[in-house]
Amino acid sequence: MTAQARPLVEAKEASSRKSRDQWLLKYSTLLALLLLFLGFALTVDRFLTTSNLLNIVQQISMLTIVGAGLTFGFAAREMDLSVGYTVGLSGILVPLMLISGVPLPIALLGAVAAGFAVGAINSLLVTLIGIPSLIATLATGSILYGINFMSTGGRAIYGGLPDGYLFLGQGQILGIPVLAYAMVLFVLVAWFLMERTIFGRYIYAVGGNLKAAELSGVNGRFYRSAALVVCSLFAALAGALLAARLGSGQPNAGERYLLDGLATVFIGMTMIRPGTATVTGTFFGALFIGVINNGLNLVGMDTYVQSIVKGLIILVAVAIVSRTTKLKLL
Amino acid sequence: MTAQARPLVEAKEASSRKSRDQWLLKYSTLLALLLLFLGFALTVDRFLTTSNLLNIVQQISMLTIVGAGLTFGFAAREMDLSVGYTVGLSGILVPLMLISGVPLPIALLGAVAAGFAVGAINSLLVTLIGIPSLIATLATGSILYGINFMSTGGRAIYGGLPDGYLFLGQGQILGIPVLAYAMVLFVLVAWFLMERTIFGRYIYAVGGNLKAAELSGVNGRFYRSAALVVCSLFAALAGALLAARLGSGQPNAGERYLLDGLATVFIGMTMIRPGTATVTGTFFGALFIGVINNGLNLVGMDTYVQSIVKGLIILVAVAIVSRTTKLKLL
Amino acid sequence: TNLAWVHANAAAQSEQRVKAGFDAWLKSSGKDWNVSVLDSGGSGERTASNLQDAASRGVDAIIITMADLRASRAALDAAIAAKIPIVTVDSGYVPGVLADITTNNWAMSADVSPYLLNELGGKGNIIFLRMAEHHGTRKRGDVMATILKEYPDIKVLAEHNIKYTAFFEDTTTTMQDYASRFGDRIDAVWAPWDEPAQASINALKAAGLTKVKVIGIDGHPNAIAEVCKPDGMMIATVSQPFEKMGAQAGEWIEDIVVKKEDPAKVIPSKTVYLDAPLVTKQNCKDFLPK
Amino acid sequence: MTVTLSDIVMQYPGTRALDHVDVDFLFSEVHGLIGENGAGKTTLVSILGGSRQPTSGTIAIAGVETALASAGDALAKGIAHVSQEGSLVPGLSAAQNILLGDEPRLGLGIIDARALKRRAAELLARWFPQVTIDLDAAVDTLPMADQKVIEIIRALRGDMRLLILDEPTATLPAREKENLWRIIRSLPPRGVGVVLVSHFLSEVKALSDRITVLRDGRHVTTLPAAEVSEAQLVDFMLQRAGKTAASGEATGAPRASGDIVLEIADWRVGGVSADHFTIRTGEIVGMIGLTGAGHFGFARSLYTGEGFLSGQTRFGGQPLSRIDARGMKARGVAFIPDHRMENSLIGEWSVRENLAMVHPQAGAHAGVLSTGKEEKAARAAMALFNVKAHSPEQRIQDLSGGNKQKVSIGKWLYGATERYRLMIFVEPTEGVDIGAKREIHRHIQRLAGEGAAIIVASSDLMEVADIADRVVPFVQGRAGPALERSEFSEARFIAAMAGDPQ
Ligand SMILES: Nc1ncnc2c1ncn2[C@@H]1O[C@H](COP(=O)(O)OP(=O)(O)OP(=O)(O)O)[C@@H](O)[C@H]1O
Ligand SMILES: Nc1ncnc2c1ncn2[C@@H]1O[C@H](COP(=O)(O)OP(=O)(O)OP(=O)(O)O)[C@@H](O)[C@H]1O
Ligand SMILES: [Mg+2]
Ligand SMILES: [Mg+2]
Repeated sequence: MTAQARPLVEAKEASSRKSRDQWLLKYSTLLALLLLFLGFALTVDRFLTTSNLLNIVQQISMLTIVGAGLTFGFAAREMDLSVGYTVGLSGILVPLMLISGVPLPIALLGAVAAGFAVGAINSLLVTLIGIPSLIATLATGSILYGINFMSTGGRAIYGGLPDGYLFLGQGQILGIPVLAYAMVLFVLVAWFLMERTIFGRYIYAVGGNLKAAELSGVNGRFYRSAALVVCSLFAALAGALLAARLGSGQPNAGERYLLDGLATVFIGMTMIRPGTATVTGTFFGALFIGVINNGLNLVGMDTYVQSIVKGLIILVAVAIVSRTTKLKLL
Repeated sequence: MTAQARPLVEAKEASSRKSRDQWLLKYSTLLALLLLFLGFALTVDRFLTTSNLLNIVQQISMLTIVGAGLTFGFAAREMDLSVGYTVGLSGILVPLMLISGVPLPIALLGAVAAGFAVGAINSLLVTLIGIPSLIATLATGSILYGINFMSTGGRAIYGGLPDGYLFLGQGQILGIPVLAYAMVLFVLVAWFLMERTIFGRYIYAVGGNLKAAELSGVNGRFYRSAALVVCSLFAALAGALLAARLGSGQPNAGERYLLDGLATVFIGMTMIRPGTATVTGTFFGALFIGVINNGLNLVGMDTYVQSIVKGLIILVAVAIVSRTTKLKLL
Repeated sequence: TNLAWVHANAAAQSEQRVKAGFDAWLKSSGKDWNVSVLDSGGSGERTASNLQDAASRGVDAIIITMADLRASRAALDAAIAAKIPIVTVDSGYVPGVLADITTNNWAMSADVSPYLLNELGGKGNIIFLRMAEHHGTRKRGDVMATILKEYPDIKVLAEHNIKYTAFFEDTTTTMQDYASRFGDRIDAVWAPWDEPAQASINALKAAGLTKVKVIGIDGHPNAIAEVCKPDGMMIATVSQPFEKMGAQAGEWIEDIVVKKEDPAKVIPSKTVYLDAPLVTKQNCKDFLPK
Repeated sequence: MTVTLSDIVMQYPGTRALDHVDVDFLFSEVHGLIGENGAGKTTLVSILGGSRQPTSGTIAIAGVETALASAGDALAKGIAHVSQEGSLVPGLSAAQNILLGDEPRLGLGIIDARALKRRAAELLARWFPQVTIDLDAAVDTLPMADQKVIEIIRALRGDMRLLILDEPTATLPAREKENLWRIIRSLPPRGVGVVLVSHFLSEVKALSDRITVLRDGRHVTTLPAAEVSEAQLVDFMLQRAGKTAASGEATGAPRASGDIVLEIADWRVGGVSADHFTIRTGEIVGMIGLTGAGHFGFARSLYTGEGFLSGQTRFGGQPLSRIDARGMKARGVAFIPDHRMENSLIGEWSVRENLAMVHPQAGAHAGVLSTGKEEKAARAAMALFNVKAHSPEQRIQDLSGGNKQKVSIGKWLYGATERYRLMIFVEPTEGVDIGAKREIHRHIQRLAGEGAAIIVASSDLMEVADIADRVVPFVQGRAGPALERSEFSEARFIAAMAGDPQ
């Protein structure tokens, strides 16, 4: 009896220790974010003021929306390299429409339509013709780049934008930026779709094992397409908000959103369900980047040094979870 | 007897048709390149002049070298998102060394050392700490960006570069640009390593199925590291050549090499062995992009329209192979 | 005194020269101001974030260089709301800032463009490089386009909009292709600033086209040196007093922030144009570093 | 010589896979290793093969304590491992896979491509003389059985002293199986030991010198094969856990067969043709054949339509113009494929999520997924098939092979509210222990009894003989005349698969 009792107890202990470790691991990147936040709060004057925290939220809102869209793509194992130019497209289209007198709701519908169109073309190329999404969206990105610059002659569009539109990007409701509401709305919708509906479950399924999903009766083509459409749609709406924030449509304003958007998704993939793109993860990924940028700016650190420090912080933050879990992103 | 003979004959026929189709398919992107080339040759004045063809070669040489390096990474299923900044790093380092009086061979060794160092750090992070290469190289990219701009204060380095160095980037031997020799050398070395040696075979093996490779006694960690080191090394040498070509070290000159380098690899993955990154494929991928850019410039097409046309050409070129083969790049 | 310096794109030589002029002024006047440099890397949105963060931090003054602020004026609101004095350099005046110190881009182009066309004797073939993304280069190009209408015998062989992010390589590659395409039919190259002018010269030289006349604008030291070379292909540039802009920004901030003088008395106008003389082979010696 | 594993403990999160196990393997014996699904067999041989590190315990070779730090390390020490889940490098050819890690060289690290092909061909001819495989073909395009053969040859190529085979015969057809048995018998006399993991107890008993039984991660016994009967082995596997094997052979008791569910005529699909085939409600039809005979492809195409060239199809009396997975699922067809990790399961997903893949509605409230509801349904499905997992949240890739198979079947029954009209099983008991195998057979028979038409394509002839009412043999891409239950015998099956009309 005793001989048997010992291992049983051990197993119990080990497993509770293990489950704590598991927990730590799942949230280690999140923990790093928390520590970073506390660090800034304690050492940097003015970091923990309401106005600065609202700044952070405002600064990350478009990035979060683009990242949330990309999360759908990643979940379905499709990469959208054209999101940056889709941000640019609607960031030009909406101001152009508004300036030429189109009412705001219609102009925003225009952004939705543009996003939908780009997503539809991408998914047609990917799921019907079978071009891998990496190549297809690289090419549509090149096409969109041309369209964005051609339609503006390369210059920024400014002036004559209605107040209602600028309010979206710059205004506040009850002391909180409108952009913050927009971000929360998008994140909640994306989270609900991905985590609580069959739609999201099947997007994860086609990404996890397309063949298995299709043999289980899932319409692979539909869900891969849907993921690409969501990518473009979110990017287009982020673009409309970005132009409102800048008070100006800039053909190249979206370009940074590709790499930064990917970064948020990657960082997000180290938390919550390590190795999987999740909306919550992406949100915290964006917050992570936003807090670093803002905190280091407040410290008054030189931009170039910031870039170095940012790289180092990311490495340290993901090192723990990487040491202990086999993360496969590719 | 007859009942059995029929299917057998059919199978034979089908298989010879199959093998012709296979062939067509394997080379359909290449065929598109050929058609494009012929199209330009027939319609565009001066396209088919020696000087222009040499221009093309010179223009794609750095891209090809970066792409060849990335091919090793892809083959091992590791992505190096820092190559652009590695190009920038040595493109600054070598001119800085030369201006401060370091002899050319030593300065070039400096580029090798820089490439090696970046590669070693990347592979340490990836194979020892276990950070997925997408995140690790995104972070080292951010660090290198900071270093590049900090070490130059963000400004370009001009003047005072020795003729020997400029000769590498701008000179000719026997009427052929030195850069062309450099490119051919790199491509041959890369091709030989990948297709004819154990080193290359194992890099493909760890990328194809890491577990299977390790079960066969292949040192997975070593070959994944090696692939990342080759990525950085090639990028660093391309950067040294780029600065020689531009006659100037520019901290942001390398940035386009990430996306363009990936594009060459992706396009290359549609030929030779569809779905697999090969050095030959990457070379033709770079040629493809080079011919489009050059041809459209000679036609005198507006830059923005060029970007659109380029996207369309890529889509058409890879459509055939994509229709018929399941290409998985991700 | 805490100062935030916001670059639109610190990779540009002109912004570096403004900063250098400012630094030299700081040093010569013995100030130990605490200056934090924020680069927006060419992104309007980063400019906005940088300004927000600077305002959050509560700096005493902000200097902004070469951002197209009229195209993203919203960016300034946070800083203006926090009543932080702002001096901008070559960013276009927007209400709320103390002043924009700049040179007149239309005027510079109006100086150098006819000079080039006249040097060609009013006829010949040119390559016209433009760059619409930056307001200064855009204005220069627009003026050139207008002037060209008055020169019917000048033919524009090709017009190219330079890709901003990799402008040096893009110009090099494009000029190589033009050298193939037009060969010695090219008589001149109009470049919107000095660096593409230099890249064009490199490519043309490599193609053996050494008789082409090239102009740039900015008057960076390398460009001046190129103009001064007897066989240099660059025949003119315009010398922008970037260093002076930096020093001027420093002086005004000293007066207004440190000495608390009335801005209206210190600063003469909302947009302050500094002189930018034309540099040609005749007068270039005067501009060489002593 | 011996490899001795002493006091081995392997602790996974939530599971103790090995609990103080002591066992030794001789280089001069065939050592059978048996146990229920999840007993720890794969874990134990993975430690022996160097690809897993134990939580604690020691390993000694010839009495000298040593560490097996990696598969490569073990290989260098003469231990070669053919793992349970296939492990070849896709994209490389069969020949390149055979000699991966041991390529003939021209010097300077350059591969001698010709010698490589020659050596691969020699190895194939030496070990599997009856089998022909295109060694230049990319390995992932070969039939599963050929892939297994490639893996075995790869392990046999070098100078090894201990060969680990983890369920090598689970999917091997008769001819390859016999070949492998011959190889296994030939090794010990030449000083090469074999560790054989298998659920075919007759095979283990016939081949082994000694047999070790594991249960719930503990060592039960090791004893000479000659001294035990199969029944005793079963008792060892289940003993004291209070479990009993499902008693008796599954009976092919005739069920009432009803209306025709599926009828096809003049089918040509992929490389397979079938003149006529029907199946009725309540009927179980077996499909057998040699490698490449087309029985699996045919069974699969009835659900997916893959490779369909021509033919007429009627389902439930209605003509079908198009066959695809979604349409067939909507008509009440279930398809349980072989190669579970490739075709059926998502490794990173939990058991619960995998189970909910076919009928996610069952775990939803008004269209909103509910984890609680899913978990309840998942626990029910897990209990039905006796899936061994520490919780419904355990990831599929951390399950033992046989338990994966149970989930692969279970996901079609999770949340199924209406009975299926047709169920197609391919290798339904691949890697499943005998207790579970009987369970699965009973489920299949129950489902047939409830009115489903059932197709079972299998390389396990005994399985087909046990449960089928009728067997269709496939020969070189053609469906042959069916054998009725009264004609069933192993000899008849083998003759039919060889195309012998007897
Ligand atoms: N990576 C892992 N993480 C957690 N648990 C694991 C892992 N691998 C195996 N297990 C658990 O360890 C136990 C033993 O698994 P193992 O694969 O050794 O069984 P097996 O005897 O080979 O079974 P089978 O006959 O089904 O192949 C199982 O309960 C399994 O769930
Ligand atoms: N859907 C399909 N499309 C094209 N060809 C097919 C298809 N299914 C089967 N074939 C061909 O039919 C032949 C028999 O294939 P099948 O997979 O059924 O054989 P098998 O004996 O079951 O092989 P395995 O043991 O690998 O499962 C092969 O030549 C295969 O290429
Ligand atoms: Mg097992
Ligand atoms: Mg078979």
